[in-house]
Amino acid sequence: MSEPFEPKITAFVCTYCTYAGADLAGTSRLKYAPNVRIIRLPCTGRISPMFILKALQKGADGILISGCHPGDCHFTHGNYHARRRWMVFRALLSFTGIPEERIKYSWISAAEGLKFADLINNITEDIRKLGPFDQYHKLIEETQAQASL
Amino acid sequence: MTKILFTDKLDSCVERWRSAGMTVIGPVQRANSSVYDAVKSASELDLNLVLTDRSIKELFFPQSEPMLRYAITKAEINTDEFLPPSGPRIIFGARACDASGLAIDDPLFGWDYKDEYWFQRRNESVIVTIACTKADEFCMCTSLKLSPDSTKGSDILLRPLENNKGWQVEELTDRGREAFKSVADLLQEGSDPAAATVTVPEKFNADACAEWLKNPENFESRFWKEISARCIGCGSCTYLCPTCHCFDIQDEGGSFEGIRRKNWDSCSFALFTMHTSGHNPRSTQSARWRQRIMHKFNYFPGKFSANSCSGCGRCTRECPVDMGITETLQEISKLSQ
Amino acid sequence: MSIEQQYRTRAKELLSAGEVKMVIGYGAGTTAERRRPIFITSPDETERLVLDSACIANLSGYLVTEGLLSDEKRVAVFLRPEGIRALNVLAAEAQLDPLQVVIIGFDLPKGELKSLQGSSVDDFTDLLGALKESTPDVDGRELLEKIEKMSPEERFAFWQEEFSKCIKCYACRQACPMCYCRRCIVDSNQPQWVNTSSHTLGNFEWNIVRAFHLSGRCVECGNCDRACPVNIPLRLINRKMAQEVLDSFNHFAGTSKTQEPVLASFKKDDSETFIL
Amino acid sequence: MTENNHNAAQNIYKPATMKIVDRRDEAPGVRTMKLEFQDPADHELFKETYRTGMFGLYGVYGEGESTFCVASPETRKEYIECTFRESGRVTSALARADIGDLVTFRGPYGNRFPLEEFYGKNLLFIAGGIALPPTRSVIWSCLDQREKFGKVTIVYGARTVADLVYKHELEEWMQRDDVELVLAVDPGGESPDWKHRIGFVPTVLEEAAPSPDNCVAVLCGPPIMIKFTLISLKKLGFDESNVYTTLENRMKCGLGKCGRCNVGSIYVCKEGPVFTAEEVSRMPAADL
Repeated sequence: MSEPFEPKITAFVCTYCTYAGADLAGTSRLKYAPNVRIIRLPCTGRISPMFILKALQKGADGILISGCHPGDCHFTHGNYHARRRWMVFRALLSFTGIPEERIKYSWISAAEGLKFADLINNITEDIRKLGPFDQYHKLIEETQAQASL
Repeated sequence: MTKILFTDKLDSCVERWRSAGMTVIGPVQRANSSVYDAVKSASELDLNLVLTDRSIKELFFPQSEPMLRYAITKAEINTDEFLPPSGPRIIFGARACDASGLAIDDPLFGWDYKDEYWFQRRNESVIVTIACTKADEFCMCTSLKLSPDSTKGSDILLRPLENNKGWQVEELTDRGREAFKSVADLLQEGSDPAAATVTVPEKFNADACAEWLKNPENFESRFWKEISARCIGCGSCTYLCPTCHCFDIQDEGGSFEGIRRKNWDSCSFALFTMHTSGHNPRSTQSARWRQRIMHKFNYFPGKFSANSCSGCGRCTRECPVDMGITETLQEISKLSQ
Repeated sequence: MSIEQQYRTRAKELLSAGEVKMVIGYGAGTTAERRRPIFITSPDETERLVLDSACIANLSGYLVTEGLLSDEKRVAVFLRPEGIRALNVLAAEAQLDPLQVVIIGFDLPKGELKSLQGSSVDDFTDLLGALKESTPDVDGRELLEKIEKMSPEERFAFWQEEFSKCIKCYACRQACPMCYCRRCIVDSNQPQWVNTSSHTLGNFEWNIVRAFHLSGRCVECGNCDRACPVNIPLRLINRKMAQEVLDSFNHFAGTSKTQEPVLASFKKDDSETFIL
Repeated sequence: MTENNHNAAQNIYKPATMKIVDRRDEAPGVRTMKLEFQDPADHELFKETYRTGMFGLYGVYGEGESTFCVASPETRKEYIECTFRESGRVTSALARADIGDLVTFRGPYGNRFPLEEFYGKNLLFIAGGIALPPTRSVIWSCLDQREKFGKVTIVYGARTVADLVYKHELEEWMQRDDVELVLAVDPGGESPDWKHRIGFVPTVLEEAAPSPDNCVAVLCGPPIMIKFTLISLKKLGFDESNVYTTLENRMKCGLGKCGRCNVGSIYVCKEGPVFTAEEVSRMPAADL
């Protein structure tokens, strides 16, 4: 029997809201799925599309991007800029065949520890249902293999 | 009487070669672009093309070749070497310019240090060239002292029959003879006349150009700026060229494990020669175009006694701004008069 | 007098009067069907200029050639509406001063040569505004619609096959007037975000990065698509993204020289239906 | 190696593994590392082939390879010393590596200084800044067989006192009475206790005025220094064919294949890096 599929999820979060929310989930002893690797950044405005591509390149099955609610950005409007960027990037990924369901976006404030825990659980389940991102993994495998001719 | 391979027997040949463990490769269409690629049957081959969009070199020198896999611990570095896929292969339907291109690059890859990625593939490939009965306005093999039926670099030369029903078979090398021995019973003796090869007009005088290029005074001629003013610095001419061989070595992966690869690189790129200090010996596009021409028609022949150009014309055919070797050498021919 | 002859005369006048130091236009190419960019600096050479339905390349990219406009002299350039849009984007992104550019405008509706009145970017504001409202005429619309209807897996497979052909010659980037970055992200190696190798994964990443960087900036001149030596239908991605930006933010790249770049601006009420 | 024996064929792109056994900070951003071969076969090959002047590609897996000289002399082949300035991706990674860490070396490649031709002659070494390492390789190769050469003069200058590399060896050369060492820093680069000369290398050289008679000069430095020092050497009466220098260009293979290091028709990786000033003067200046 092969091992059951455990999704690998990379989360890019802003330090002021979502990361603090994750902290709160932790200090509140809320249990959530261990499938997410969190990468903390100063602001959602700092989350470059490159990060998403890099996570996929390293074999992620799903990606979460999360930051402060609109109006709450520590840098006033970093998240507004980010929102536009995601809107466009999401459409581009979808058009090139990277399923929208694999890349999730959320606003989680420092007070929303519970929302964070729930979200992680839900996302993990969603990605688990989708299964491993085989199509992309196949491309990664190709890069590990001998030249074809 | 000559040996003839009739078109309707080609599929059986492909089958025979494949069942003998050979990879059969030939010109095919892939998503609106033509390349040399492996085929399972003769029906996949597109033998009516003047020339494939991409050259034959990638069968010997792929655009990205994994060379080493590394895994690092504090105590040791473990490396696995990738070798090129082994096993005999037959490339059916090459063009004379492409096959010559391979022979042109052999001395480069074997100069002192022997590049096994190239030579293993070279030693295991039989190249079956079909003489050209058509050409387009970009073809220029005759200007390079080659021709639509040059045998340079080929193991077998096929000459299309006048009636288009097959090819006369000329066995050129032992490797070619060996490969065709296995299909000997599928060939027939016949006297069908071969169609005339296409006439490719001579477009420039390569010798005169070489003389002009060798003159140190011309290195800083205004000509280089003028001829390359519209060059946008992409690498399509070099990447499609059957003889351009420049490459880069890149590590992909992380600090602990990954793969070292040999990737195509191009002298047209600004970063190609850029030093870490920021100094760039070839900092302008005109200097880079001059390098490309000088390399092909002055430096390379000086070292390996052959122009690094087989006249396929792909550089001009695919150039986004309608440049290419032909125009440059035509202009040099004029200057050298 | 033919449009071609009129424009030759105009180019000659501009050069003779010293109004411009150079005219960037089209000349005869290697074959009867081809045109090539030419750079005319002397009034005597203007007879070399060609203008007909084969003059489709967007020449605006040459305007950002290093040093060309640094002496504050003016340059005239043959541009179609797409080229004028590109000029606006370059101006909006502070890559050049549009007042240094004299536009010799023309269009090719249905392959028919037509002259455009005006010489400065502002003279074309109405024309570009109207263009925003019109339905673009896209080569390959059927294929685009077909791709949109595919499942994500099919779409992935489609682009995977296309991108597997890519040889990373960067002709798309070099031909693009919007790709003026001094150091492209693929050429940056500390850190190395995108694989430089030309395996399918590396090609996929490269094409996505480029398409994203062009979103909201691309004027759909088609230079990249025509430059691609292996015929990847890049225009389809650009069309898709242009439509997306238009639908989501009512943004049409290059309508004015002061237009705000769409991804460097925002509205507080931008749509966010996809955010959990 | 026979044509058809693939198993025995060497992968020419595979580097040797080296252990960092010592390192030393020379100047801000400049470091010297002492590397030891891990595989005796690699070491044997190095011992057989290495001659002063040759270079290598030093690498860190995951980052790549970078080309610079072997700074240790051909008279000491138990290890390789290299000195580099931390500037790009690879050199930054090398600078992060600690004693005991493993790095790679591919080489030695290129040509060499023709030491036999220097026998019995006076030697003049001129170096600027970070270019002392290639010169130092020749200097020690000669000092280790001192009796074969005539008078040895070393002129070394750097921008500031801090930028002088191999300070402990400069001290040693200073003490030796069979070596004349002229040290200089650029005006403004001196420290309060600086006892040596102040001035640019060409000026200092002209003041030192070494005789060109029966003398060979080895000149390494940044292009601008080389340009003006050559003028000074000419003034002093040196013939260009008696002045040796090294060229550096970006390289990827070091084997004459990757196509980027050429100056005109000369492949620096195979026909260089050591050239006489006369050979350099025949190269197209615009390609340097």
